[in-house]
Amino acid sequence: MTAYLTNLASLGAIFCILAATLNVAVGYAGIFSVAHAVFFGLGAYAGAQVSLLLVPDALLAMLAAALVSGVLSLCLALPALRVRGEYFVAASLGLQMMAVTLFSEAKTVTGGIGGLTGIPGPRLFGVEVSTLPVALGALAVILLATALLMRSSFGRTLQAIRDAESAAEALGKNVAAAKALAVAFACAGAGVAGALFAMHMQFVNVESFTLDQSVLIMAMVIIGGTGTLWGPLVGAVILLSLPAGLAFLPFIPSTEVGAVQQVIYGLAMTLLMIFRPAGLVGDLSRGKSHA
Amino acid sequence: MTAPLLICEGLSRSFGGVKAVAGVSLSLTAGMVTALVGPNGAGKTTCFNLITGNLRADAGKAMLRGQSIMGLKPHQVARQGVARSFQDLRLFTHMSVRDNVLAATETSAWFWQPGGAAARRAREAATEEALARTGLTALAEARAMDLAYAERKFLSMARILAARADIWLLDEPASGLDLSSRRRFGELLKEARRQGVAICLIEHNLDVVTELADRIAFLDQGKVLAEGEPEAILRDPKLAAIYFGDREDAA
Amino acid sequence: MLFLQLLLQGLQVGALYALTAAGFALIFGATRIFHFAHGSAFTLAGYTFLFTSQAGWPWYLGGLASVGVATLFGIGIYWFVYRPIQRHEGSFFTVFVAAFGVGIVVQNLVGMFAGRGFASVDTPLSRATEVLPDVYLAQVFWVAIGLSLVLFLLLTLFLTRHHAGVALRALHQNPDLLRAYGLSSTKLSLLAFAVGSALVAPAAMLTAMTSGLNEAIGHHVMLISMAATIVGGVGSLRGAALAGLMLGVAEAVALSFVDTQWAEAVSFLVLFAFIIFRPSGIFGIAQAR
Amino acid sequence: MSGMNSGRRALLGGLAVAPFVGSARAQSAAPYIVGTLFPMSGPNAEYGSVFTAGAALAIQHINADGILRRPVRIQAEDTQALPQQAVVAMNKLVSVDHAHYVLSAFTAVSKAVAPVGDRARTVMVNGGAVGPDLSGLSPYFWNVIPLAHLETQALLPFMIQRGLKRVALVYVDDPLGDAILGILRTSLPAAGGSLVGNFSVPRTAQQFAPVAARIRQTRPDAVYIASFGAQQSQIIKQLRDNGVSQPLVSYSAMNIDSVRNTPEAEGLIFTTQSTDFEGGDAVTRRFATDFKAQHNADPGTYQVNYYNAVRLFGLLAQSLERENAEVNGENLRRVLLAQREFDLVGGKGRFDDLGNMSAALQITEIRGGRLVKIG
Repeated sequence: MTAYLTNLASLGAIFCILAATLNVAVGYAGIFSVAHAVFFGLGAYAGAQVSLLLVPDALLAMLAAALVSGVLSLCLALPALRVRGEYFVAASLGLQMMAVTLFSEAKTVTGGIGGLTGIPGPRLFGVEVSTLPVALGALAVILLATALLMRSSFGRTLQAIRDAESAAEALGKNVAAAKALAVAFACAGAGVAGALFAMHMQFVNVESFTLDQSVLIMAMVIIGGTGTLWGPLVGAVILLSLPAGLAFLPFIPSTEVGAVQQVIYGLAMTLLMIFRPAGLVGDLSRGKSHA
Repeated sequence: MTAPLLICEGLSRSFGGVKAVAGVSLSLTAGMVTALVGPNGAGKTTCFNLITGNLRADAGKAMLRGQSIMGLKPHQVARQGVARSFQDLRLFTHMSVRDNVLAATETSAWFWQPGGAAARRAREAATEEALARTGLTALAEARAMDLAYAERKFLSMARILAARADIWLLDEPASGLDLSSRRRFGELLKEARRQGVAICLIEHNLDVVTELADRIAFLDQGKVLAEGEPEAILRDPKLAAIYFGDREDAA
Repeated sequence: MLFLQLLLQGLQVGALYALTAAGFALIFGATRIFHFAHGSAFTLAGYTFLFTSQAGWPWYLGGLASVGVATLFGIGIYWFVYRPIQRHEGSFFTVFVAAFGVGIVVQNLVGMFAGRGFASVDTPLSRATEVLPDVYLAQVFWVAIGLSLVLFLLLTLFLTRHHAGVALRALHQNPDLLRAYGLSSTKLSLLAFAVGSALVAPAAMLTAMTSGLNEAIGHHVMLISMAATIVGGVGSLRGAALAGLMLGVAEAVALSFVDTQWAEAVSFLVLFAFIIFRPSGIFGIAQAR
Repeated sequence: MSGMNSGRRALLGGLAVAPFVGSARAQSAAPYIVGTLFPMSGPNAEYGSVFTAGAALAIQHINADGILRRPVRIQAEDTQALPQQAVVAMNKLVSVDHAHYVLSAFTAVSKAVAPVGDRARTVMVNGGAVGPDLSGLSPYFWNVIPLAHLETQALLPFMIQRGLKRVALVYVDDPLGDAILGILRTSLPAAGGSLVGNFSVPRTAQQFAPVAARIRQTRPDAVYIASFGAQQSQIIKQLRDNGVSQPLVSYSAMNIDSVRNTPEAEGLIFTTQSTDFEGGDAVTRRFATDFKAQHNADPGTYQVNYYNAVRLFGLLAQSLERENAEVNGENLRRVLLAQREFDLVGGKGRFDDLGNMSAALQITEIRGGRLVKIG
């Protein structure tokens, strides 16, 4: 039982990191990315390769993953600076689809669909550790950084850009730089989550980094509540425990459990947007359109 | 008379064959209020957009303290000391009043602002001062979207005050204000003028113009038709005909 | 010859893309709703056609049923999902998430009730014969091209001649014009959703006959329609249709230059390039910013 | 469509077993848990129903025969054929349900869960995936299905003999496809044929008409299809629709309803394990008869494999119960390696040191929606 719970908790922490970092882009900077799984994947591959080729050190793997994802986040920052709204969502969708093809084809780095196996578990300074404390530590650091940043001038800048980009510009804010930084921060965080994921699963393949995964992460943020510190975490925990919770409902035929679960989370997304667009934690005014 | 802070010469811009601004020349001097007056669609806001870099000019130039600001991005122009307001305000609606103003004092997009604690205290002081001057101190924690109309207008002014710019471009800052608010707004403007800010405002209310403006530039169809003392311009029957021709609510 | 073959195949697929894209563009142009559940209308229409033909209905009745289901879905989603969201000024992202949720629900319900996996309508129309040395063409090619042309002609006539069509075009640009026509914007939005969704039905039927259906097919349709709308230039129906055609051709013709596994990425590469370098699209005037 | 129907029937069958299990549980000790890691939703859900049907029948037989002191019960976990879900599910099976035996499927899923089962020393048995990299994943990871390289090897002599020397390959870009590509590249020329073209397609691809055009260009004698799931029928139909009239050949993944029911699949040749349901031994006949009675359809290879996987558990656990040893991974493995040979559906199944079962292969052709043995 404990192993099962530890495993779930580790995955939970990893997805909390993903949701929390995506929230920086979506909730604070108004950059609605549907490509978060791409950077999750980049981090996972980077972390896995560091562990496989160099040393299986968790910190090093996370650092490398954050670097790789952060730097390549430029692919996302570029359209974010050019277009907004629906166009940007479309661009990030395009990026997501292309990335999946690339992940499948760049077999020397990613192992393609076959994936990378035998990734060593996490170690800290040569000592084997469980993923959970490392993941919780990373989550805490990222949450703290997010909370501090969002309360700082940088957070104000992002929110100002989200609410009224032209006014922020007119007050001397370098919108391009701020957006690029926000995207880099969010993607680097996704990279850290990726490295943890790779070390925890000891196996990664492209199927964990598809559009469905991106949508799941996005649903976590939305259902929990954008632009709040805790909302995304609530969303992540709810969506991750949904399958386990449904498994205990006896009247659902076991062959349909997966579909029922998908229907529930689809319905939850739709109904929430109709009746409580701010999410479960967010305040109600936040769902309204940003000028 | 001191040298003008901002000089525009022959600014032009057309949209799909229509000349929105056709060769506008304008100069703004420290401690002077210039009003841009003219019927709707005369190109007043476009002029602002050309100066601030929100639009590229087809021709002409704009010099700030002798340096060209053509081709600069909006935030770069802003950092040179040009602050502007928008007709539709564009407040940071989900942020508190204080954060709206504080954001105006911070120009670095990096994770932190330069200058350390001393600079931070200075920004906070500027914020509190701007809030006090606009009468918003009591509302500092309220969210911008929850403010009343007049309070929003003053918040827009507070952002400009806090930005410490020496050129203000104000797009209909007094429109829709009741009499007492308008008076307070007038005081704000006069004080800024005393401190040597060069102000340019787009205004439809001729009472406000007469009360506050030192000079008037009359725009129609993208051109400056006349420029000079308010009394002289407003007394010109030809301009009045143009001005009132398609507007009845101006008075 | 390979090039000609690929070009023809690209045209056939592209004609279907054009139809779905035109529907998407019509809805977006008139209502400003980025209808991410557009693919669901396609799925539902396709499966309706499949079931009716399995039940032995003649094709025209099945086709009618399929158009009806798509139209009802379009009207339903506007009335029950988009309109309530728009009433409380939901941002575009709220709309996007809600639509995506609908897409997931439809996909899984179809999977539960219609079975998962591949299904197709068996017809001799899709069997290709050699028309030129080494160039194979099925009758369905002519059906696809002909049907698309006829539907576009009808759509163009409707949008330029019929007063409701004209109003539809004007809906976004000039709401004042609506009052002159005595139409409410809600009614027009419903009309846009009805017409736009009905347009996917023929494409869904032809897909059921050619490449076949599965419950997840709506996903791909939605992505392509969206890509075509943006590449074509938002607000331009012609642009969307042309871009849809172009994407179909690009996917096929790309195979004479690149390996087969890259074909799918081609559309998205085109989309991405357009967003970065020409966000207003081919025919677009309105800039995204 | 009928794949779905048989799935639903399998489900009903499973429910029918449940009361029996419940009463048995009341009488004796807690049941043995056989966990399943099958896709029950998503694009590969068809397989999940098929696999479950085989395993459920075996459990029914074991419980009815009373060969074990404790009843056996299925604990189904949905993986959607995705590795991440699979690892969560495997962890649940191992540490919450304390599964004694886990049935796995799909290459990526199997590779992902293998480390978890290895750590927990829980036996995992694959009867569906044929990726060659599944061999030797862990001492506790066994295969009751001949892996793909064996199948492809078995097909080559037949093809050469039929004069199908120029072969074009359409393959999904995964380890399975890569393995088949590798074999065709090396063994085909050695056997006297040649690989005239290879076309990899993404898993999610829907349009194969352009691929068909490329294939026609290579003027092959036959086209080998190495895909799985819903995509297979789409490939077959679109190749046929677009002027590829050459024989289509493939491997055992084609043995599902949706393929058999695709009219264009007529004449498709593929390898499967050879199972003689009419003649043969008692185990096989009983399986075939009862399966037909329950599902009103002939059993397929996968049902055989997962029946065998569960039956293997029954036999191994029986031995352990006799010697009063605990039924756990280590002991199961010990007995497997000690006995090596078991009476399974289709005849004797032999296991090698790595836990891979070898089985006789046959070549079948689809004629009128049914499999006909042709070699």
